[in-house]
Amino acid sequence: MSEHEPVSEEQSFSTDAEIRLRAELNHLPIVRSVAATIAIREDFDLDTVEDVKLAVDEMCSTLIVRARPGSVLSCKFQVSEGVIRLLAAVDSDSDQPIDQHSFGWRVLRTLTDSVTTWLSEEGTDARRLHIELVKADGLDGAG
Amino acid sequence: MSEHEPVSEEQSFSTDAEIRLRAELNHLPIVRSVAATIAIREDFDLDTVEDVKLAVDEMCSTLIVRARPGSVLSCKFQVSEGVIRLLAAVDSDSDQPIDQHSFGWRVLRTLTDSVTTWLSEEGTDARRLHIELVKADGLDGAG
Amino acid sequence: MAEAGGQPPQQGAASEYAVAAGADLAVRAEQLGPNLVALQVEGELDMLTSPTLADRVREHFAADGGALVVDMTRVSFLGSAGLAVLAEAAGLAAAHATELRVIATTTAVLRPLEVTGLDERVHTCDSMATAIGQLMR
Amino acid sequence: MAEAGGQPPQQGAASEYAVAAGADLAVRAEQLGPNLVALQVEGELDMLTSPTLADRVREHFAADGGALVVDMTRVSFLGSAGLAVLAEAAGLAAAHATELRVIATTTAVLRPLEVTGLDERVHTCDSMATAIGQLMR
Ligand SMILES: Nc1ncnc2c1ncn2[C@@H]1O[C@H](COP(=O)(O)OP(=O)(O)O)[C@@H](O)[C@H]1O
Ligand SMILES: Nc1ncnc2c1ncn2[C@@H]1O[C@H](COP(=O)(O)OP(=O)(O)O)[C@@H](O)[C@H]1O
Repeated sequence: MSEHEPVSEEQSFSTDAEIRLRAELNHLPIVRSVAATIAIREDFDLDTVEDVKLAVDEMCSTLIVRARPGSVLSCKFQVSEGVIRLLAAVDSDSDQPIDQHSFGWRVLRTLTDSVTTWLSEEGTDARRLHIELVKADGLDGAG
Repeated sequence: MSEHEPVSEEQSFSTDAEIRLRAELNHLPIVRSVAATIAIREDFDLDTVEDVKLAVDEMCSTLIVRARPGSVLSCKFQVSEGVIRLLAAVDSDSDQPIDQHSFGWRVLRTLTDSVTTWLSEEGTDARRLHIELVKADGLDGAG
Repeated sequence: MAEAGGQPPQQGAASEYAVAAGADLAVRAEQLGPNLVALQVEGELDMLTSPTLADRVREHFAADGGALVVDMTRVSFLGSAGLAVLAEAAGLAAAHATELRVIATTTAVLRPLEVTGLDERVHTCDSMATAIGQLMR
Repeated sequence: MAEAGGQPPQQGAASEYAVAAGADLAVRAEQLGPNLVALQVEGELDMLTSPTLADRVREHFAADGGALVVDMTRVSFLGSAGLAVLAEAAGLAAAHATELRVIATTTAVLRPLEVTGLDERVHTCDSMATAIGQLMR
């Protein structure tokens, strides 16, 4: 199963902010600071702000280590009424989906209200690996 | 003079990170936090980190108030060896360049090593307003 | 984005008469004496939020409120729009033959004042005690 | 990006034997007693930086260094890679029949420990004094 059904198509994701960076782990602090700023501006409580930072870090780390070298990580934020939706993607050389039994993925599921991953084919041997997650204020998700 | 010569063509700007957001003033804290994170990661001194935040805020404020309603602000960061280059742009309905005698622009010049603005025509009645600036660690610019 | 903001106002010895809060800026006025008011500013002063402070400053001088202390200790960002408010406040204080003090203790506030040279036009202090001491003399 | 990092090591009463610093993480070891070492961790523990701490933890137990205190007071981010290091440290301490304490005082550290339930497998303390008190008994 190299394809999963996305919760929402990328097209239907109405983006409030997008950050694009070379898919390298040393860029993680930048994505975390964007996520924290957005969560603070939404008046999320302190624990939830930390959860959003943790979730975006986990999501982007997971993608960066699977990214085609030199490719760009995109991370989009959509915010409304106490709910943050995040959609991130990288180009990938592999057709393996993400292992959903790893510790990292379990943490991601615990932190969020929903999390989904899928691979999309973008022409011959071009693939894009996606993660989408939803986090509402003051909820521990499945945790 | 509705056209200025850009310091570097947008094409030759090698982007390390880009943030894209709807051109609204309430997004300024997000751009400031990206800029601060990048400057801190470069080990810029405290005063220079503050200067970078001030400069990116001024640059983006200047563009947002001149943006076509609903358009997207792009702010690109390029970092190397103690120098941050920033290139930001919005779609604009006006063919008026930015007033370089305003207090805000004088502050921007004081904070940076160089700052340039120009308008580009992108087909019939589509215009893009750009600001590019350069800031090195530990320099007060012209100030 | 968010509507609410700021801390709940602290109950101090001085009388409080107003709280203005945006998502990112809260301004609280305290009457310190018959002709002495402090504005406690908390948050970020950028192009979006600075008009809130500008309104409070203009109200104060329009009502002939006397000397004004603007406490910037808990301001985490001060952009050119915020600097312009302080410059205007200095001008209004002079026009009303009274005094302005700005309490500035952090890089986030001191640096922009220094870079623009505004620290030469606006009288800064490093504590409320110093400011009050100077204004009650 | 940046090369240097961390604060210059502070000179404390305890002997220092190593400083490891990345752009975003500094780990400093202090010998607190014959069979008691503290690792002072400062910075962010994410997928890039956590291997630095993992190396120091493994070195400690490989050398039969005794009980270990990991002081996370100045850690500003703790992601799953950092949590995995703490889980591994707990396992290594048990395997060497010795003790592990993790000093956790901030939301940035307490929250991830709580959310993952790792606080049930890793013994946390709210101060170095408490940790030392327990380990020197
Ligand atoms: N519940 C847990 N809490 C904290 N750490 C854990 C937990 N489960 C596993 N780990 C740690 O995470 C690391 C990886 O665990 P594992 O479940 O194999 O995930 P992965 O497949 O991502 O490597 C191991 O070092 C393990 O000690
Ligand atoms: N050197 C300065 N330092 C601080 N504030 C200033 C300075 N010069 C002007 N201002 C303030 O900035 C505001 C706008 O000044 P101005 O030079 O007319 O710029 P603009 O064209 O951007 O409005 C005014 O309120 C003025 O008081």
